[in-house]
Amino acid sequence: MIVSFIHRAVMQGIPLLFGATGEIITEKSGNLNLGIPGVMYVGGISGVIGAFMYENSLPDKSMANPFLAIMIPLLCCLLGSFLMGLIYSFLTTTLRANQNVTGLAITTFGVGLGNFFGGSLIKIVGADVPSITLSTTSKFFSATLPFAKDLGWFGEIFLNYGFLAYLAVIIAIVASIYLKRTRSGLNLRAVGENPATADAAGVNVSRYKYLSTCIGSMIAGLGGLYYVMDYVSGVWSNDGFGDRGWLAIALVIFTVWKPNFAIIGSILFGGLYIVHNYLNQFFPFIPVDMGTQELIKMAPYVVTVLVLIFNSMRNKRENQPPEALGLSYFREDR
Amino acid sequence: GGTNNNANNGAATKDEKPATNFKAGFIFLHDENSTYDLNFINAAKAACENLGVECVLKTNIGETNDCKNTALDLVDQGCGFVFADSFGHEDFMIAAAQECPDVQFAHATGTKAHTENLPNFHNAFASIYEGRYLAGVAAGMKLNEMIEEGKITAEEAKIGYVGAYTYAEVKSGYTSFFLGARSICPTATMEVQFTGSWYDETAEKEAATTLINDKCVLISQHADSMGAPTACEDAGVPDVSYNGSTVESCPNTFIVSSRIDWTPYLEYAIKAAMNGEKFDTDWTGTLATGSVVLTDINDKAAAKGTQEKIDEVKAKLESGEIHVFDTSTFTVKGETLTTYQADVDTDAEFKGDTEVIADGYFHESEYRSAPYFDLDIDGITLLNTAF
Amino acid sequence: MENKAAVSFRHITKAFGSKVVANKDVSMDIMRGEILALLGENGSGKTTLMNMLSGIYHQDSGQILVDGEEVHINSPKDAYALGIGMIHQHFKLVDVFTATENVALGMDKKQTGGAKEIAKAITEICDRYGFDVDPKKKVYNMTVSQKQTLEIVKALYRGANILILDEPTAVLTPQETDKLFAVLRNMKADGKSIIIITHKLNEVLAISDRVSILRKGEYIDTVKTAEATVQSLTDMMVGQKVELDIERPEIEDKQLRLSISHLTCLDKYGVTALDDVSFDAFGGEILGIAGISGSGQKQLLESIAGLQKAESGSSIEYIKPESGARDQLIGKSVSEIKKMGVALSFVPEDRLGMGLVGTMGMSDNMMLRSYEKGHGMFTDRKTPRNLAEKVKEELEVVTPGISTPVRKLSGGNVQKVLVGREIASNPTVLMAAYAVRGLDINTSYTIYHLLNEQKKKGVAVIYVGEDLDVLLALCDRIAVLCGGKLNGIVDGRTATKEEVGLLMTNLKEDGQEGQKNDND
Amino acid sequence: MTTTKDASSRGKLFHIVKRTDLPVWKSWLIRIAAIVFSLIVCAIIIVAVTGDNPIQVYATMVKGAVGSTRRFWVLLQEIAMLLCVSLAVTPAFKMRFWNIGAEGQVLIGGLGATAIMLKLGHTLPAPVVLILVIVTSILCGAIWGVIPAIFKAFWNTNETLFTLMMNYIAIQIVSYFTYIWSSNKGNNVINTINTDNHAGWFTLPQSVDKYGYLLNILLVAVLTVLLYFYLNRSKQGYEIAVVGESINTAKYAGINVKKVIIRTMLISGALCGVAGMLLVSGTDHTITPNTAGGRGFTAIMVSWLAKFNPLFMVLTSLLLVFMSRGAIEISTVFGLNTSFSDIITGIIIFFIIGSEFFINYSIKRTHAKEVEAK
Ligand SMILES: Nc1ncnc2c1ncn2[C@@H]1O[C@H](COP(=O)(O)OP(=O)(O)OP(=O)(O)O)[C@@H](O)[C@H]1O
Ligand SMILES: Nc1ncnc2c1ncn2[C@@H]1O[C@H](COP(=O)(O)OP(=O)(O)OP(=O)(O)O)[C@@H](O)[C@H]1O
Ligand SMILES: [Mg+2]
Ligand SMILES: [Mg+2]
Repeated sequence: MIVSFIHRAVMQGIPLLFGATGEIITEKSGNLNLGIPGVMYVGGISGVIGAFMYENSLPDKSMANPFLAIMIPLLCCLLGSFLMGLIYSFLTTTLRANQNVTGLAITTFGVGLGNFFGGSLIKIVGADVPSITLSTTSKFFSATLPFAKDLGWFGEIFLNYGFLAYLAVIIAIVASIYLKRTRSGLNLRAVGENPATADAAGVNVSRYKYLSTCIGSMIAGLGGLYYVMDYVSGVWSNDGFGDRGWLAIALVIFTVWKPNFAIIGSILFGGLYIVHNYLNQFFPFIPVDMGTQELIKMAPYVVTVLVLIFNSMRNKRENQPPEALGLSYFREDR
Repeated sequence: GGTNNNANNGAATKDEKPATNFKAGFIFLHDENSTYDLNFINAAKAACENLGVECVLKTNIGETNDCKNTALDLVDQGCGFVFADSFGHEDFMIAAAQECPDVQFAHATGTKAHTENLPNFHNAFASIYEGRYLAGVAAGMKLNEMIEEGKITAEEAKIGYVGAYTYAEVKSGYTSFFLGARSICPTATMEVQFTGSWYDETAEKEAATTLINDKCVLISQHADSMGAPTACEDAGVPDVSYNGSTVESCPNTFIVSSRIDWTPYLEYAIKAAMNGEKFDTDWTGTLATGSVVLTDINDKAAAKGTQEKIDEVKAKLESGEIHVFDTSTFTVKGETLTTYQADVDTDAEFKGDTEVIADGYFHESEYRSAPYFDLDIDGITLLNTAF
Repeated sequence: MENKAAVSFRHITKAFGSKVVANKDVSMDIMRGEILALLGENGSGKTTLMNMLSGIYHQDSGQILVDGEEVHINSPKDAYALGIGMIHQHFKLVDVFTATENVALGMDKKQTGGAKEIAKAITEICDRYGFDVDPKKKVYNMTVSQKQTLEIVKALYRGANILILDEPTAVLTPQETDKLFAVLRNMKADGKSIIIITHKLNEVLAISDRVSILRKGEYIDTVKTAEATVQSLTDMMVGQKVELDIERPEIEDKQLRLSISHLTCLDKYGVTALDDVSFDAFGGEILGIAGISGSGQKQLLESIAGLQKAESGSSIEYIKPESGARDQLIGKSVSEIKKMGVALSFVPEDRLGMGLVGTMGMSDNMMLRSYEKGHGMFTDRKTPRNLAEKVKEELEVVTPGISTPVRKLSGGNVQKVLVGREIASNPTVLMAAYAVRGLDINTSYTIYHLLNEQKKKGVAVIYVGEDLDVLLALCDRIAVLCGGKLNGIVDGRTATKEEVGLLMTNLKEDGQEGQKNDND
Repeated sequence: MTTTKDASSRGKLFHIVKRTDLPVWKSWLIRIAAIVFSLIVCAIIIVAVTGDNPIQVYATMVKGAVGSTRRFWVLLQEIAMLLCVSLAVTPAFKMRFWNIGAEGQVLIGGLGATAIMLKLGHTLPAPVVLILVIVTSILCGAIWGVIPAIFKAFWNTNETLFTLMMNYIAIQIVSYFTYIWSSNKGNNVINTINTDNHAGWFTLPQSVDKYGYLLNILLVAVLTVLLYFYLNRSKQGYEIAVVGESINTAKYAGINVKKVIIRTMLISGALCGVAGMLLVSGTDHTITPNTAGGRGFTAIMVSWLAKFNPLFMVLTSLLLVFMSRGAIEISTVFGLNTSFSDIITGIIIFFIIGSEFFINYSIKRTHAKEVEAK
C-alpha cells in the first residue's frame, strides 16, 4: 500500500516538478511569471492538438510510429508554451509591463485557450463521452520501463513511470547544476538579483530574461503534457488540470528557488494531494467521514504555510527570492 | 422580443425552421465538456428538433443566483418552458417559477416539486437504479467469467465503486448496481470510495487506483470525469461506466454503461407546456418510457452472453417479475428489512416520512422521482465515510 | 593631438526627460597614457558622460571616438569589447554572490577559467597591490570599503585600456586611496588611459595629469594639473569667484539640550558601530560631527531620533527648554519621542530612502512630519500645501509643481525640500547629515544660513559633515568620530584642519579622556 | 581591436528613452487605441478560429451584456461584486502587500454569513440576524486576511504564497461546512437559506427592487467613494502609501509599520468579508466552495489596471465584466465555448498593459543628427 501510495505521489508530483522547475528558472531572471498555470494548460492542449492531428492522419491506429507519436505532441507542446513565454517576455521585458498583471492575464488567456480548444476538439470528435481520447499516442508516453513490473517494490517506486517523469527529474537536476555550477547560470542569477550590475558587467539582461522565461515556460508546458498524455492516459477534459499551476508556483517558494529541492518537494506535495484517499487504508481504525476528508484535503496547503512560517523565522539570506524579482529593468533608470 | 429572434436563430435547431414559435430554454451547469451535461444537451437538442421547437441553451450556469437570472432572462427572451439540469439549481428555479407563473419550469434530479405545490414547477428523474441493476448484471457476468478462468477465486470477486457523494442518489445507484452483480455472482462484495465532488478527475482517478490496489477486480463509478475509466484502462481492470460509452478511451476494459435518456421527458414536458396542458409535477422515467438505457456492450471486455442475460433480466424487470430492491436479496445489519421510513419530503432533520417497503420490495422512485434509497446494505464496505 | 587621443567626445548631448539636460554639446579628449580628472559640481553631468562611454546610457546626439574611430556603444558589452572599464559611483555588485562570483560575472569561462583560477587571480592582484579581498566572502558581509576594494579588483582583473573611476575614493581610507593611486600610476606607465572623478581637490592635484571641468552639463575647459590650484579649479567649477566665508554668530545664552553618555550601538550586522560615546549638545550652538564616512555618524543620529537600538548602559537625555526636565530617549520609538513633546528635526543622509517619499509630491512630503495633526481621520491638506509653496518660494526649489513627485527633482532640490520641511517644524534639536551633499555652492550657503538662523533661535544644531573647511567655518564645536569612538571634541574657532584630520584617522590611546571638559 | 570596433559600430537605429511629459489626453488616446487594436486582433482570431462574422459576434456580446433591463441590472450587480473585491485588495497592494488571497477571504466572509443565516435565521428577529450577518462576515474576512499579515509584520513571511494557500484552505473549510450543512444528507448542497422569512437577506423586497440588486450596488458605490477618500485623504491612507513606498521612510516618520500592515490587512480582509456577505446574503442566499468565483484573482488585474484608483476601478471592472457577460451570449448564439471570453479578455489586457509602454517611454532615432555632425 505504501509502495503504491509513493508511486501515485510521484505521478502527482511530476507536473508540479515541471512547473516548479520552469518557474524557478524564470524567476531566477527576475521575472515573476504568474502565468505558469496558463502556460501549463497551453502546453497540455498544444500536445493534445498535435497528438490529435497525428492520430487523425493515420489510416489505422496500429500504424502509429513511436517516434512521431512522441515527437509531434512534444514539439507542439514546446512550441505552444514557448509562445506563451514569448508573449510574457515581450510584454514585461521589452514593453516593461507590470509582471503581476501580465502573469495573471497569461493565466486567464492560457486556461481559456486550453479549454476553448479542448472544447472545440471535443465537438469535432463528437464522442459519446465528452473527452478527447488519444490512447494511441498516449500509450507511448505512458510506457514504463519494461522490467518495472518484475522488480517488486523497487520497480514500482523507481521504474514504473513514463519517460516524461524521468525527463522531469533530469531537467530539475540539470537546472540545479546549471544554476549553481555554470557561468551562464551565474549570469542568470545576477540578472535576477541585480540587473543593473549584470548589465554593467556585460551580461545581456534582456536576452537572459527572454531565454530563461521562454525555456522556463517550455519546461512548465511539459507538465501539462505529462498530465494529459501520461497521467490521464491521453484524455483531455476541460479544467482537468485544475490548480496545479498555482501549486507549482507555491512549490518554488517552498523549495527556496532550488530545482533539486523541488524534486522532493513536488513528490511531497503530490503525496499530500492524494493522501486523503489512502487514509482509511493506512489507518483503518480511524473512521474518516466525508467532511473530515474535505478537511484532510487541506494538508498540502497547511504544510506549505507551516514550512513557510518556519522558513521565515530562521530567515536566511540565501533563502530569499531574487532581489529584483517582479521588477522590470530599464537601463537608464536610477 | 422580436429583435432577439435574429441572433438566436443560430442556436436553434440549425437547419430547419421551427414549426412553431414556441421557445424552450435550457440551463446547464457546465457545457458539453461534462459527461453529465452533454447527456442533457443532446437530449434537449433532440427533443426540440423532434417537436420543431426553438431551443436556447445556456451553459456554464452556476448553482447561484445566476441560475435565477438566466431563467428569467430566458423568459424575457420568450421561452415558455425553462429547464435546469443540476440539483443545486432547484431553489433558484423555484424562485424564478414564483416570479413567472405563466411559464413552465422543470428541473432534473430535484426533490421539492411535490411539496412546493407550485403549478408551474416540476421535477423529473428516472429509475436509473434499474439501469444500474442491469449494468450490475453485466458486471456479475464478468466476475463469473474471471472466476471461471481462474483469474480470481470466488471470494476475491470484489467490486470497487467510485461515488461522488454519500447521499441517496449515489447510494441507490451503487446498491442497485451491486444487487445486479450479486444476482449473477453470489460471492460478490463491494467497496465504495467517495470523492466529494461530481467532477474531479484527479480524485476519481486516485480513488479508482486505490480501489484497484485494494484488490478490487472490477470498477464502476458514479461521478462525471474520465478519471476512473482511464485508471481502469491503465491497470487493465474491467470497468462499468456511467452516462455514456467510454469505449473510445478504454477499448480494453469498458464493458457497458447505463444512462438516463432525457429526450422522452423533455418531449413530454415541452409538448405539454406548448399546448398549455398540465403535466406531472414529479415525473419518473423508466425502462418502459425509454428513459433508462444501456449503451452498446463492448464485446472485447464483456463476458460472453452478457447481452442475452441483460435482455432476459430487463424483460423480467419490465414485467415486474423481479424488483431491484427486493428485500429478500439483501440484509441491513444482518437483518431483512420489513419496514422503512424514507426521507421523501425534504426537511432539515432528514426525517423519514414515508413507508416505502411493501410487497417485499423497496419502492424506489415511486413517491418522488429523485432516489431516496439511503440504506447501507451488507456486503458493501464504505471506505471513507462514517455514515 | 587627435591621433594620440584614446577617447574623444564630440558634441555629446544627453537629456533626461524634457527638463534635465545632463550633458550639453560636450567635446573633450582623453589621451593615451594619461590620468585625467573630471571635475564638476554635483549634477554637472560627470557620471552621465562617463556612463555613455561605458554603454549604460546612449547619447541623444554627438559621437564618441575611440582611438580616432567613431564607435557606437550600445551596451556595456560593447564598451568591454573596446577595452573600456568603469568603476561605478554606486556599487555594481550582487549582494548574495561571493567576491569570486562577482568577478566572474559576465565573463567568458574560456578566458577566466573556473572559480579556483579566478580566486587565485584575485589573491594575486591583492598581493601585488596590497589590497585585501576574501574571494569567498559574500558581498552582503562586506563593509563599504571592502566593497569598493572589490570593485577596484574587479576592474583590475578585467583589465582595461581605458579605465573610468567614478568617485572611487569616497569610502576608502587614506591608506587604501594611496594604494589605489599607486595602481593607477602603474597603469598609466603601461600606456593606459584613466579618467577619475572625485570631489576631493587634493586628490585631483595628487594624481592627475590634466583636469577637465564640467559645469551644469557644459564642458568648460581642460587645464594641466601642474598649472592648477585648488582655488583656480574651484572657481572654474562654480563659474565665479568663490569665497568660503561662513558667518558664525556667537550666542551667549547656551542651554544644555541633549546629554549623551556611554552610547553604544551595533550596526545591522552586529558589529559595534558606536562605542561608548558621551557628549553634550547645547541650544544656540552648532555641533559639528566629523569623521570618515561609516565611523558611526549614522548610528549616532538615528539613535537620537529613536530609529536605532542602543546597547544597555547607553543614555540620551533630552532637557526640556521650558522646565529643564530630563527625558530619557533611549528605548523610545520615533512616535513616542514625538509624543513626549521633543521637537526633533532630522535631515537623514539617505533622502529618498528615508527622509522623503520619492513618488509623492512636495506637498504630500510636507505631510510626513505633520499628517497626524489636525482633527478627525482625514489629513489636513491645506497646511502642507501652503508650507510646500512657502518652501518652494523661499528656498527656490526648481520643480514643475508641488505635486510633481520629488523623485524627479534634481538632488539639490530634493535636499532643499527635506531641509525646508525639517526646519519648518520649529525644532529644538536639528540634526543634519551631509546637508549640503548634492547642493551647488549657492544653495549650500543658503543652507548654512538657515542653520545659523536656527542656532540663533536657540536650537541645538548637530551637523554631520564631510568637508572639513565647512565644518571649521560653521561649527562652534566639532566632535570627531573615529571607528565608532569619540576621538575628541575641538573648538571650531581654534582648531586646524590638520588637527581634525588627525583625530579622524588616528585613534588616541585615551580617546575618551576629558571630552566633557572640552565644552566652552 | 578593429574587429570588435566593427562589431559595435553597427549602431542600433533606435533607442528607448523615458518620457515624463505626455499630456493626459494623449495617454488616454493611447489606451483607447490599444483597446481598439485589441478588438481588431480578436476579430481576426474570431474569423480564423470560428469563421463567424466578428462584428456580429461583438454586437451579440453587447446585447448579451446590456440587451435588456434585466441584463443591465445583472451587469451592474456583477460589476459591483467584482469591484467590491477589487476595492478590498487595493489597500493591501498600495502597501505592497501582495494579497492574492481575496478569494479565500471572500469565501470565509460568506461562510460567516451562511452560518448566522442558517443557525440563527429562525431564532432571532430578521433585522438582528441581518446585523449579525454583516458583522460576522466582516469579522471572518478580516480574521482570514490578518493571519498572513501578522506573520508578515513580525517575521516577514512571504505573503504571496501564504495568502494563496489560505485560499485553498478556505475552499476546503467551506467544502467541509457544505457537507455538514447540506440540505440533502451528504450531497454537499446547501439550499437557499431562509426562503420563508428572508432572515439575513441583504435584499429589498421585490416590490421595491424588482431585480434584487439595488442594495448591493448602492453599498459598493458608497464603498468605492469611501475607499477613494480613505486612500487619498485619510491619515491611515497616507500611512499606507508611505509604508508601501519605503519602510525606512515610514519608520523615520514615526509610523508603526507592523501596526499599519496588520491594520491594512484587517481592512482588506474586512472588505472581502463584505464581498462575501454581498454574495451570500445579498445575492445567492447560500454558499458553495465556488461562491467567490475567481473574483479574487480577477480583482488583482482590476486593481492594477486602475493603478489602485478606486474610481478607475469602476471602468476596469466594467470592462472585464462586460466581456464575460457578453461571452455568455456568444456561447449561446454561436455555440462558442464560454472560454472564448477568457481568450478575448487576455488579449485585451495584453494590449492595455502593453500600451503603457508608449505612455512611459518614447523611441528615439539614434543617429539622426550624426550625419550632419560628420
Ligand atoms: N537616469 C537618470 N534619470 C534622470 N535624470 C538623471 C539620470 N541620471 C542623471 N540624471 C540627471 O542628470 C544630471 C547629471 O547627473 P550626473 O549623475 O551625471 O551628475 P554628476 O556630475 O555625476 O554628479 P555627482 O557629483 O553627484 O555624481 C542631474 O541633474 C541628474 O539629476
Ligand atoms: N570558491 C568558490 N567560491 C564561490 N563559488 C564557487 C567557488 N567554487 C565554485 N563556485 C561556484 O561555481 C559557479 C561557477 O563558477 P565557475 O564556472 O567559475 O567554476 P567551476 O564550475 O568550478 O569550473 P571548473 O569546471 O573549472 O571546475 C559559481 O557560481 C559558484 O557558485
Ligand atoms: Mg549625481
Ligand atoms: Mg556622479
